[in-house]
Amino acid sequence: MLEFILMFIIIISAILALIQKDLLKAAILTGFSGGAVAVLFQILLAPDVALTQAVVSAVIIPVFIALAVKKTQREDS
Amino acid sequence: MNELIPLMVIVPLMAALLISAFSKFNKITKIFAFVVAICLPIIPLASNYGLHYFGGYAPIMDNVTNVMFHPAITYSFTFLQQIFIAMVGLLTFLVIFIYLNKYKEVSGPYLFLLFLGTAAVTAMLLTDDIFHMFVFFEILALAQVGIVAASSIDYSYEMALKYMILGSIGSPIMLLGIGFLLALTGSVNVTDIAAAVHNGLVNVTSPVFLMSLALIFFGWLYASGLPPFHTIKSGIYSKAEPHGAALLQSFTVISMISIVLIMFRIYSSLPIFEVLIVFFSILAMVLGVSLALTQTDFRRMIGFLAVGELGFIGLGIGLGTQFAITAGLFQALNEIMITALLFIGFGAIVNATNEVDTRKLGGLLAYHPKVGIMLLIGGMAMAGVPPLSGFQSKLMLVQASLSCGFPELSILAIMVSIATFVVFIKTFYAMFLRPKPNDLEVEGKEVPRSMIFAMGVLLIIIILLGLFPDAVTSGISNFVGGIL
Amino acid sequence: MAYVQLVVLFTSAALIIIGLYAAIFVDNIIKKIIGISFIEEGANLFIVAIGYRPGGVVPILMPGMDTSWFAANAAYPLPFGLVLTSIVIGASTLAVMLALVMVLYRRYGTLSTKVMLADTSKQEEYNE
Amino acid sequence: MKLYDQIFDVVKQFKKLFSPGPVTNADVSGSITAEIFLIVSLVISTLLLRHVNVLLAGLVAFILAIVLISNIPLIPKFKIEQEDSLEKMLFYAIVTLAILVTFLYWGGNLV
Repeated sequence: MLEFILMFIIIISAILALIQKDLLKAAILTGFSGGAVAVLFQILLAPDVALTQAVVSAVIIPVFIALAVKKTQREDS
Repeated sequence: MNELIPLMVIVPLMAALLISAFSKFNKITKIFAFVVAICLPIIPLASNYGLHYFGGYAPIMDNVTNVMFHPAITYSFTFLQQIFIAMVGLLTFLVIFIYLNKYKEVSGPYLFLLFLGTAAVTAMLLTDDIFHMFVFFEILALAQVGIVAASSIDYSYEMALKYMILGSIGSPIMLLGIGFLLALTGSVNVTDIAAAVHNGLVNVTSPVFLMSLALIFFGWLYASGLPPFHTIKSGIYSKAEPHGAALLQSFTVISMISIVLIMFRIYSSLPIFEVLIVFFSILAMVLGVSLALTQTDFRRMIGFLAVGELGFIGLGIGLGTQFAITAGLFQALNEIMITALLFIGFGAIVNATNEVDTRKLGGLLAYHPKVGIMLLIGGMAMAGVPPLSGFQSKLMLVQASLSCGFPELSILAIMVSIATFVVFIKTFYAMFLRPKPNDLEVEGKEVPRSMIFAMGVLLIIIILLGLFPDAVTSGISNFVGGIL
Repeated sequence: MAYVQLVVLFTSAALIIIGLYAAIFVDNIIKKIIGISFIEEGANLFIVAIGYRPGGVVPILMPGMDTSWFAANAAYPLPFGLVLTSIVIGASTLAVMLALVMVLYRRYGTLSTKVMLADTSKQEEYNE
Repeated sequence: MKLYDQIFDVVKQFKKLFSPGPVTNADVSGSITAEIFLIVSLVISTLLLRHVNVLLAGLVAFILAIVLISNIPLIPKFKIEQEDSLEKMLFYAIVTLAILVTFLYWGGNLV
């Protein structure tokens, strides 16, 4: 059951990130999707990969994107 | 000594890290980079042929099925690897020599990128492990982007970003293909996968196997710059510094042949594999040369010519016989040198005139006769004029396609050679022979000695290989006989 | 094939298709890069799903485990090792792309791909 | 006379290809060479289809030759499609990927 919920979280947050007008929200939604993938890795018996993915994809990548957005512009015109 | 095999990758990698860490000591960095660059072509020539297992895990024999398994990342070093690694090492040495002579203050990150790229292509050639190859393929892409972005030419950042975005589509797709292979065979070692395919453990007609071919093939198209990636490849050549472009095209050629040899060992039982390679090679030749004919920026023109020449390599490998593959690999070796010569030579002209548009140039033969003559010979070698090395490999390719029963391909190859010749002579006329335009200033600007030295070295190798092709082709032919 | 694997494979396919869609149809460069990172994520997910074994255990040999039982029940660890490398490479690629975008934004003042990464010959008119 | 007029128009259209900047005769003759090279090489490469079916190869070559010759100048159209804007390159890359996957998955065993 958990994997179905995770699947919906991943796909819907990925789609929402791409249709968002505010780029900062898009960055946060990317983190959501990455974090859900990390949990999915844990279900797939790969705890080491899940740890790396949780750090990289749920924290580092959104922070990078948020920094880039801060240095450029926030609205998607 | 077999211990030298891993050193071929480790030496440039360590040099790259050390140089970027200690780049504030200008003098020491210069000397160190020079010494390492000299070592690069010498190590492969001094090393013995053989295999190297990382971590010392020797292959395990399964007594039930009589199949060997390779638990370690394996490096295999034969004549083919030796000659190509020595050639890239020589080219890296020449490029670093030019770079060190050109700038008083060396930039650590730039040298880091050059050495990193060399280490990556060396590992790609040596490795027998498909995922290891993928990792270095990604590192190579990063190094290429860095070399392009570090140049001072206008719009180089844009081109680097375009290359990177296309690359970040191409490489996950290739990773997916590797994943399909892993799912089918449970191994990432190419020898194991090839054994599983040839022993019938894998159903070669299953859609999953075909799908993995499609995905890895797409990654190969990106790596080698065949269509639809020919525009971006020629673009990054034209936006890099000339010596950087000379190295970039050698990276492209070597990643192309290393990936295609791995694909050939796995998929050679599928007839569609050869059809695909020949199809994309023809497309590359036709599009590359016909677009090169219409360019006015001469760096872009050589970029398109380099892509067109890649089609010849693909043609040789796609034909699939021993003679044809030998011809294709020999053509790859020639192309590395000839295109490097052309990039360095035209880069010298850019240095001396600050102009890249052929319409605004002219009459340079009186000012730079040495560069002009060397460029003329290099262009003739590229077009396949006897007795230069390009002629030998193209003749072999034409013979191979005739003996395989494809006379159309022979006609096409000859036509592409003639069109290459036309492109080159047109540009040579416009730049060197036609009267000098009044507003062009060429007085008082010298071509750097190091560039002329590098061109001379490459020219000597081109002429020697043209006169004695057997020195290389017999060894390559033995190697090809081993993988068929 | 366990249904967990099927769900994961569907997810990875969806991520890859979303990424390819974003690469063609989304104009904003940062969103395009986000979309491309989804392709990478989908490929990783696919490879991890290969190593999964239904009803298996985590492939870490704890003290006190029986070795032969462990070999029969543990998941296949090779794909996990590969994905670790691939995640890190993907993150570094993304960082370099975003850095290039930041530099280019200063020159063009917009994030639109049509302007920022147009044909080289047309770029002069957009350049501020 | 009609074909001659058409070729004359081709030369005029090549002038636009090189704008801005002066147009030299070497450039225009290079473009005409490219034009002829493109047509001839594409027609010759379709002859490779004779390994599938001789009749098909003749038919495709004939139709392709007529289409290409009646559509000259091809090179300006070609160049617009091969420019290095990211959108065009991405579009062609993904279309190639789609065709490769579709073709190999369903038709990989037919060759």
